[in-house]
Amino acid sequence: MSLPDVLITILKVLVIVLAAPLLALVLVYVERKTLGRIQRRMGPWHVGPMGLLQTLADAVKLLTKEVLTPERAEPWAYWIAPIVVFVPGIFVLVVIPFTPELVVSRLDLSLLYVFALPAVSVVGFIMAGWGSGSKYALLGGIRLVAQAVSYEIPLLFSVLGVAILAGSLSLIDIVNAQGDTVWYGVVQPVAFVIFIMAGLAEHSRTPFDMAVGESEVMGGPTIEYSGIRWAMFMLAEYVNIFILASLGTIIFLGGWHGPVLPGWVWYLLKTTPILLFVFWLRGTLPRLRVDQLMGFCWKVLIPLSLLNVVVAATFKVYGWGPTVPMVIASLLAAYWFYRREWLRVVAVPARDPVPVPVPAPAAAE
Amino acid sequence: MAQEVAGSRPAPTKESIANWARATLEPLGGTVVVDRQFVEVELTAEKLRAAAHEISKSDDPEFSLLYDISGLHWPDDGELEAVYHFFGGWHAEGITLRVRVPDDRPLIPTISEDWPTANWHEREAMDLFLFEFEGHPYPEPLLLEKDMQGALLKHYPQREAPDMVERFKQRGDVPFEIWKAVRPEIENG
Amino acid sequence: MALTVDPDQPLFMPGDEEPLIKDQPIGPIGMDGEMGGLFQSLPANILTLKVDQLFALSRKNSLWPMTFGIACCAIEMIGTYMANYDLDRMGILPFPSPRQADVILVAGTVNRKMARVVKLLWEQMPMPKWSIAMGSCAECGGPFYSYKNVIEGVDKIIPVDIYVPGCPPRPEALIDGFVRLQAKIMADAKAGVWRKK
Amino acid sequence: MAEATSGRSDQNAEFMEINMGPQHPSTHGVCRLELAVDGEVVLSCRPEIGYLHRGVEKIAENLTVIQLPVITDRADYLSALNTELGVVLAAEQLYEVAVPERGEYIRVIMAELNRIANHMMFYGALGTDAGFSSPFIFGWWNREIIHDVFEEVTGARMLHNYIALGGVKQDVPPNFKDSVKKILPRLADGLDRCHGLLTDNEIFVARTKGLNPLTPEEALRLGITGPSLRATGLARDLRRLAPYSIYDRFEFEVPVGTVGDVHDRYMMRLLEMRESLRIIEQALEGMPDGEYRGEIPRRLRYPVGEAYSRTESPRGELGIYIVGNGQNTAHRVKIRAPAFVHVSAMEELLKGTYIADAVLIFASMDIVLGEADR
Repeated sequence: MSLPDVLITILKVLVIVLAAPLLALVLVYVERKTLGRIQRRMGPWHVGPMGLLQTLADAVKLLTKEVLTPERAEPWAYWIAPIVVFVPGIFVLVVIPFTPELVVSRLDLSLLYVFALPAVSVVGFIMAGWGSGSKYALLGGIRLVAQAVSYEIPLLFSVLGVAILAGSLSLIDIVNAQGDTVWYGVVQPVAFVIFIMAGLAEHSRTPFDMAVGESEVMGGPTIEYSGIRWAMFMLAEYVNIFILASLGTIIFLGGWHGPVLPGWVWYLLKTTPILLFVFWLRGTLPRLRVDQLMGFCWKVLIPLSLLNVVVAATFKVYGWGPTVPMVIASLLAAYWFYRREWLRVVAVPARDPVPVPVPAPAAAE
Repeated sequence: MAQEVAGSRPAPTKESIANWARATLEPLGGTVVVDRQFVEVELTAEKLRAAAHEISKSDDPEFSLLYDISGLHWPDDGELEAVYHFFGGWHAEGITLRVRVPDDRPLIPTISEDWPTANWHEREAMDLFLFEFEGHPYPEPLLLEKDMQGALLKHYPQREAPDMVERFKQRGDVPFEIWKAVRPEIENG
Repeated sequence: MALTVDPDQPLFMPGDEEPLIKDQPIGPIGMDGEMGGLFQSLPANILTLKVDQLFALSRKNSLWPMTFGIACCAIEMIGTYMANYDLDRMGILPFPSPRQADVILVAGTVNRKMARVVKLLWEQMPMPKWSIAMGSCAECGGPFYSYKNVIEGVDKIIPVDIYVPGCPPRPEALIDGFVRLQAKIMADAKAGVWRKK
Repeated sequence: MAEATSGRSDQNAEFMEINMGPQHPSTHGVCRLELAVDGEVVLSCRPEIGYLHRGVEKIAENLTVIQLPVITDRADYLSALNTELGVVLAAEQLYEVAVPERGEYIRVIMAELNRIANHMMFYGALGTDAGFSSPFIFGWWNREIIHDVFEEVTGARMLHNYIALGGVKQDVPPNFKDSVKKILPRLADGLDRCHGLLTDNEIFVARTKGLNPLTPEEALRLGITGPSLRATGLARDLRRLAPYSIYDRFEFEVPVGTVGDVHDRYMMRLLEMRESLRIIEQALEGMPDGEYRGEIPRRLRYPVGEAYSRTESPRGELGIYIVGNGQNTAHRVKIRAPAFVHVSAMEELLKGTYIADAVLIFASMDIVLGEADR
């Protein structure tokens, strides 16, 4: 690598490092607005024109908060946890190809790279949970680790199918492979749904936010953080959601391919619906219990994603012929699994109601 | 127990409960009074546990709800009175037990074996009326701390209305300039 | 009958040196200076006041109260967060943990058992922090003033910035309280309250 | 239940002591649950109240019968009018005061509106504990509709001091009938929206169906009354069993559950709201004109004697016990709070559940700490 190339790459990485917080600010604003719209109220309105400066005001306020360390906390774990959680998000942004030329580094193993790094941020959450010394943080941290680790498996399997189809592990090749033929989201509908669900559970978003739900564990591992460190946890969460949405478009919806508009416009047109879907879920779905969460992953998502890999393999080898019945079979299997395994409602024997004698008019004095 | 009873038998009336009370509670030394709103039985403290057991065990006028234990303080004749209201689960009739105890030795046996809800009612009566329920499984204070108990007794001190003039003097001459600094901010928005 | 009632002696929390219940001076005077402004030690000059006003502008537009309702005023507080009187449009978002909160909104009666919890929450909040006493119970004990177990006013425990009168105060009154608090934050920044004199 | 309160039941189990402390978003006020937790399962729970004990009964002993509803409103601040109705019924029993027809009808309409407002608050709290904040806002739209009517009639949104000895304090505004007629369809529509959001929401059903089922005997043994008792299958409703005021003139069903689990308790309250709408419609037609308040004795001294009134408050059965002894202030006012008994039942109900379920069970009992601590 000659000197100017190194400088250019460093410049590009700097742009990404600065863009991540701004991106998160925009997403926080969009989420509060959509939540407001769902609940028939206005989101942030008074700060700046139409409330646009609201998240900027939040960020500056968080920057100037007092920096405190709880006395029961282990200082090292408490201090380093936000960094370990936030940084992998930026590393992954470096590799995502928004358009063929708008990408920082053309890594040929980028699919593997993209799914390896979020596992590091799980360690950060353990450090936060254990380091801040409060019982709720510990409980939230352990729940989050169990959830993130177990949902990593269906996430990877769902993407494995696409890797087989595209025949390569580089995101750019996957998008190019989708250029002329049909999008992988159509060939692998179940894989796309599993990818989104596992992605949500990976970053503990509703309806899988057992670990950070505020009605039981009051914010989970981030309970003892204040000011800029808590802001880093929030930014990491929103950067991860953006990564989930952009990976969804790249892998399943054929990144920048589209008839007439330029590449990056198509990219945005496909990412925003997924983002709005994630925010829409936050306003309409309650939270799962921990054991239902785990049962859903191990008993429903993993078998389905394995089935999906088989479908991808048959499409690769035999083309469209036998794949159509396979896709239909996988959809039926998904529905059957969904009905039988996932929604095991505890059947309690119903009893007939106990009639209470309506007192005769004479008795009602 | 309440299930098969409800459908078949008519609801007990006040007279049937009074007869039942005379039959079972009179031998325990209780005097039954009927002209009140509910049938009332005055008892001595020693017989209370047996009477409560009778009421919880009885099946014909079925009683399964202990509504509350209300304490009363009669300072002039120096007595504390505990009023127990029992009511039926599937019918509307009820029975009341009254126990009077001298207020310097307010000893009443607990009835929390037969009536689990009595556990907290007795703890509350302990807090507010300084009753002593011997045999209570967990006699810790419920509402008030140890040094503040006996709140509903008549001679419990109360805070008089504040003398506002003296309170402003007590606050001293607090500079109000800070607040003036806020005033223009609000006036011109 | 042993009536050991001496409710007026100051209430000590386990392990603290000065009694919990004593008159707290009102407003920012009570807070010992470091309110999270940058370079506290610099005196109030043209540059530092401008920086403070920028921070005050961002702080007043994103006041995060703590979800901590005690009694009937808590229901009106919840009513103010809801759709009809939406506080989210002013950037006021309730947070469960004291660490992320800027404002402690004491909504309801504080009795002696609750006083320790309120004091603990107030100390757990990072600076700069403000407090609103909502409702007449939090201001002066309200209709329960004559009962010795009730503390006559939260300003006996924590320094209070804004008093919102009413029992319970209407949501509009609470919004007016927040607006006054925002005005107070800007006024403090202009007056250089956070600067060393 | 008795042995659990004497501290930890099993010493050897390695467990973590968690305080779902007074400041916790899902304890609906200030109640502390000391949970001994083994991993996710709650081994034993010891509820701790007293954080909101404000001496309502002590202050009630300094007030005359006219001022009494002011302080008892603040005991159960979510259903103030139902508590006022209970207090005033006991006072009228003591003073032997007759209530004119119009006063009775106005009381029933206001009490039923207050029941709907309280159940909407329950709906919001249970939805938020299930995981998301939209039910709170869905419930509060309807509460605000009712608050507008309350303001027109009584002048206050929440704590009214409106139902008084002998009827109501002042007559309803002239356009009362059509203003209430106008909000009934809006409330019915709001109720359908609430049904749509949570009732057949699969995750909500999966979390609440079969959670903590109770039989009528267990519920009665724990002292549980009101919608939670009807959820277990016992159709015990004081408005039907021992009709007070003029409830025997309206025909409405008493919704009854089958299993007594959290989902049934939730459904009871939603079905009860529909019944309350029916009662209000019938009361609106039947409301005559004329006197809204009977004549009250000139000297308001408490007659010597006592009176006990039982009313069906939205939370459970509310008992008001007033003892008078000739002075102008009451000798003793005892409020039998259903919330107090339901908190004491928590010790038994929360054993062996997950922490996430413990929060839901606590919310399903609709506990208001102002009433529990008095």
